[in-house]
Amino acid sequence: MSILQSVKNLVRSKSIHVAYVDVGSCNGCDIEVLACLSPRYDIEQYGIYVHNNPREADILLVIGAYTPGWEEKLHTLWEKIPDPKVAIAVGNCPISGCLFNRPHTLVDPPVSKHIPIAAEVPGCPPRPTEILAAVLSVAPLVFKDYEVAKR
Amino acid sequence: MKRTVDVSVPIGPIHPCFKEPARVKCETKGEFVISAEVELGYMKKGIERIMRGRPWQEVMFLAERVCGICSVIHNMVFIEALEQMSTIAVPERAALLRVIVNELDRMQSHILANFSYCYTIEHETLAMYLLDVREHVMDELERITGARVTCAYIVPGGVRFDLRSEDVLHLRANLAVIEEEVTRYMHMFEGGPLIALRSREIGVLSRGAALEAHAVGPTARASGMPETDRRIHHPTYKKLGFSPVSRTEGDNYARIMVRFQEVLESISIIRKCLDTLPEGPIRGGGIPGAGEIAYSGEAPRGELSYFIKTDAAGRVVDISIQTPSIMNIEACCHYMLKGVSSLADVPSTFVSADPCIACTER
Amino acid sequence: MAFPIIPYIQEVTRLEWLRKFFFVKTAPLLTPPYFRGFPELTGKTCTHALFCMMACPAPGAIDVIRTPGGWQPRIHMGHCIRCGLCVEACPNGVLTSGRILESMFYDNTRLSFSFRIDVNTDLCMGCGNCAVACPVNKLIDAQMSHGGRASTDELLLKVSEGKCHVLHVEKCTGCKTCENHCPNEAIRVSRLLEAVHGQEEEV
Amino acid sequence: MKIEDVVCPFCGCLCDDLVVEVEGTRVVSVENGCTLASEKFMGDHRLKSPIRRAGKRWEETSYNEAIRETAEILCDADRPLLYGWSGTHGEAQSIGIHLAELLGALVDNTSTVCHGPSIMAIQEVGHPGCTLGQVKNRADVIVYWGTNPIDAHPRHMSRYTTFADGFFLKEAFRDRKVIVVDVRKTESANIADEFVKIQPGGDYAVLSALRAIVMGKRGIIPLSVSGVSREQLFRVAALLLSAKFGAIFFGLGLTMSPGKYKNIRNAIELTEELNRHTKYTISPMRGHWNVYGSNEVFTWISGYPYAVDFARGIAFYNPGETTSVDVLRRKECDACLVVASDPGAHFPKACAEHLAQIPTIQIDPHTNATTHLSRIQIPVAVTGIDAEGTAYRMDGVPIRTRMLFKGNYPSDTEILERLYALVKEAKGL
Repeated sequence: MSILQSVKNLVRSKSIHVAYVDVGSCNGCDIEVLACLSPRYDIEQYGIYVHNNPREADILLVIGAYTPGWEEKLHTLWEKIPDPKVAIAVGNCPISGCLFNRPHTLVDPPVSKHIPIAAEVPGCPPRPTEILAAVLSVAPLVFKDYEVAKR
Repeated sequence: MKRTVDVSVPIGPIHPCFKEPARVKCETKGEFVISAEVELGYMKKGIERIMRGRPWQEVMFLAERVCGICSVIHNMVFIEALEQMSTIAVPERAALLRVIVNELDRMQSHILANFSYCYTIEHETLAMYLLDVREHVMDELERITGARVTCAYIVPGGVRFDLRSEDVLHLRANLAVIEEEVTRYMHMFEGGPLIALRSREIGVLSRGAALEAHAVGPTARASGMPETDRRIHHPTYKKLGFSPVSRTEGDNYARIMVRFQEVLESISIIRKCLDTLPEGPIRGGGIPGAGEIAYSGEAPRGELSYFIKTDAAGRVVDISIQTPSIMNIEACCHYMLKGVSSLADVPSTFVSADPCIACTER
Repeated sequence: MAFPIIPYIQEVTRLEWLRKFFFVKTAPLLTPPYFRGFPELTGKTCTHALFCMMACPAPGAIDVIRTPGGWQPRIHMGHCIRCGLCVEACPNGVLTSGRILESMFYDNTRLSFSFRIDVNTDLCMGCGNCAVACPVNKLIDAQMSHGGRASTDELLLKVSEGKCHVLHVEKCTGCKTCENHCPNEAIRVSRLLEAVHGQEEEV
Repeated sequence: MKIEDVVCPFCGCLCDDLVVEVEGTRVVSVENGCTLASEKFMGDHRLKSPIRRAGKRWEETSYNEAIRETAEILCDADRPLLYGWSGTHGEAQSIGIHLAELLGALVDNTSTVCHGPSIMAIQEVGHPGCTLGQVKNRADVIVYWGTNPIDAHPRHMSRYTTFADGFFLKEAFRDRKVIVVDVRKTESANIADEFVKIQPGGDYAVLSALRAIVMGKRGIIPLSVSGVSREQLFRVAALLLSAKFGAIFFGLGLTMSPGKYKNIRNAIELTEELNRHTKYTISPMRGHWNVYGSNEVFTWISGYPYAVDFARGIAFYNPGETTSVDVLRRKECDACLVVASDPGAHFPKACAEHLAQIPTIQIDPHTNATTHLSRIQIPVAVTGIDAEGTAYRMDGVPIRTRMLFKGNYPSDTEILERLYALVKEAKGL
């Protein structure tokens, strides 16, 4: 491993763009993701910028239990994110469907059926600190040795 | 009549300003919006379908998850409907505690709505200030109920946790901080000339239009309809005595200001509750039985109605929920967005009506 | 309005703002003690009363399993919604979450339960999935869990005449295992939960 | 009188733990049995005595008369067909084979319209099977392919697979994973961990895709295979490979859909492929309670499991030529003896029409669709209720069924023995 590569790893892990997509949640997790932006939690102090634009994102926060309306669309969205990329499932809904996963429901959880999920944050909803911790733990892995892996 | 449409601009479903997926399709002529249409269907989970045949204590949690932002009012309306149906009495203390939690929830919802608006008009400083003060409200909510968002606080015949005396001190101290901060931010919003440029006389909803569109909640009250506040019919609120706020401008600015004023009003309601909080039990017991009822309450976004039918074992046989956002979205796209002079104002006008897509689609 | 910059200068020169700007540190992101987290074990002995499974509103969030050290509730992350009802429901205080146990003690509150099991005989195929999976049946008759051979009438659920029959409803703990594993949705457990202010001693 | 450990003579599960209460010659209650078992025991619509067609109506006749007439019809026929055998016990089946040899008849059992293709596939590539006891004690991944056990074998899941605690699985239904593959969402799919919905006729492609994934050729899988997405196939394959011991059960959804025995062959080859990584077994879900037994009895006497033709004096087996549906469709046979089955309800229309034209004799306790096609029906005792005999469970385990009470009906064995004696006499042997 060259020194240049490890410097790149370090620097890139301090600059992460996050997009979030709500595929049918109750909004509870959305507002907890928003709360991460607040000065109390201040996700930007870690170099993580929440910009809801998939085309410049590195990490996709998936919220919600995958409703039929997102059939095809979520996959398209995932394709639009440039490599390297990871998705984090925030809340119970993308992990198991939470309360909505019952007979006669319309949702089709888990989201890992549809796009690859790198990390999961359980909780209904998770605390902002938990979301923060998940993003921070995944952040160094997104770009790690990108050039090597690409080769 | 031939309409000249330059371009049809879709906004969403993934948009930096929208918290939730919705698609606003605007037909424009130049920058001028001729007509707008909202396309939904990204969040449909079929909650009412799941609720049928389930016992009330599972439906209670599902009801909370109709909307995560205003979860307490969903909980409250569902449980109070059951109580009305089975004539379950609520202890005085529990009734006041419910009001406290409900008002805290309303405060955080309104502050969040105003944050979204400020964020949309790119006044990020004020937005972050508001998000910071919202954390104080969330702290209080968490201190009382133990959870930040879906609190599961209200159960038939009472509430789940008592308010301790040391918590009352915390609450009063924090309310003072919140009041001071919110007042300051309200004045900033009121006096900011650049904010006024982006807000005043944009997305005007006249009283007549609000009546036609059946607008509810702050959206209607900003158009001069104070009587839309369902809280004036609620027995506990009646006892506490409060007056609904209203403004007459009907533009984006008025809607945000109404929310600021309602936050302050909520603070005074909570103070009244704390002053008159009697000692006593917080749970009266009682099991919901068979019955059928329509019941409504005032959610942060407007009137929320539940129609419930249960069987003798307390299972929900039939349920339908009417949430406020659907009326406000209607008012927004058919009255407010029509005539918006710049495409840049479309997201901010949409956000100013505080549409909750999760509520609307369920 | 004439000097739109003035409110901003006022804001920036506020004493508290300056103090915050220069001296404030990022608050440590601690989880407050009153937060209802995932239920944790207190170390008290679980008696397999299964009230936690009864109270749980989320599908598949909690089950009680036999471990070498006795019965033990197991919380499934990703299913648990942290409502804390299992903590309140447990008669032995096996689980804890946030301040719930504490406030139950201070507020003198508790939950009381009753159950009703209904079998829709039009839908029931008599497959016996419910009777075999039922943890109460397993305790009463170990043979039952190995293929559904009922050798006693003391069981809670039993298949006879080709339909599932509820023999001893009083033994039900309301854990919903039967309801969750019925392919035809023929069996329904209704749990009548009552939140009461407990004067009487806990049984 | 309460009788314990009664064997249920309905489906291939042969549950042997029923408790039946008998009063005189009536069953009054059935415990532990499913709806199907209960109806089988409690059902009370038996024919009172043998009947024969007289013009446009039925007339009652005696057993002697009916058997004599049957023997005459069979002896007169050039190419008689002896069909059925799945609902009766092994002893009667054995006499049936000998009768066929004596008559130079074609003898076939119901697997010709259900698991015949499975047997052909097994003859080609072998059968990596095991007993249901092994499945119960070891299997941690269960696959139901093209079968709906909740409707057809209600106690299969609770007695042998998903819910029954085994020796190595203490918390069975929590530790076991269930995969259901079907063309529609069945009741069984409601309790499956993974439900794979395939387009009708897509079994072969899906099986091939799974084989490719298990072999490590993930790259060649297209986005969707017969309506199953690539991601789901990967997930199912991972689930299959995660097993310590897996069991695949397949039903008529696999045998009787386009592809026929090639489907089963592919499924068995998938099992073989999986066996390179872990332990897997595959078993058919047999329908009639003793259809497995009829295959066994036919095989040990004639050498072939079904569709055995004795027309040339020796046993001849060629599915497609000697199977009853083909013979009937070609209007070859001129007399038919139906024992303990209901071809009238399950055969193609052309075959049923031909059955109605030729003299058909039915030996069955109840009237059914075949009654309307036949000349004579001889009611018999129901094996497992008022007659005893040996039957084979769907995994090939022989189980002796019991006689619960002494009824007024002769058993299949008695009727067939008398018939055999008469035929022997007529043939002058």
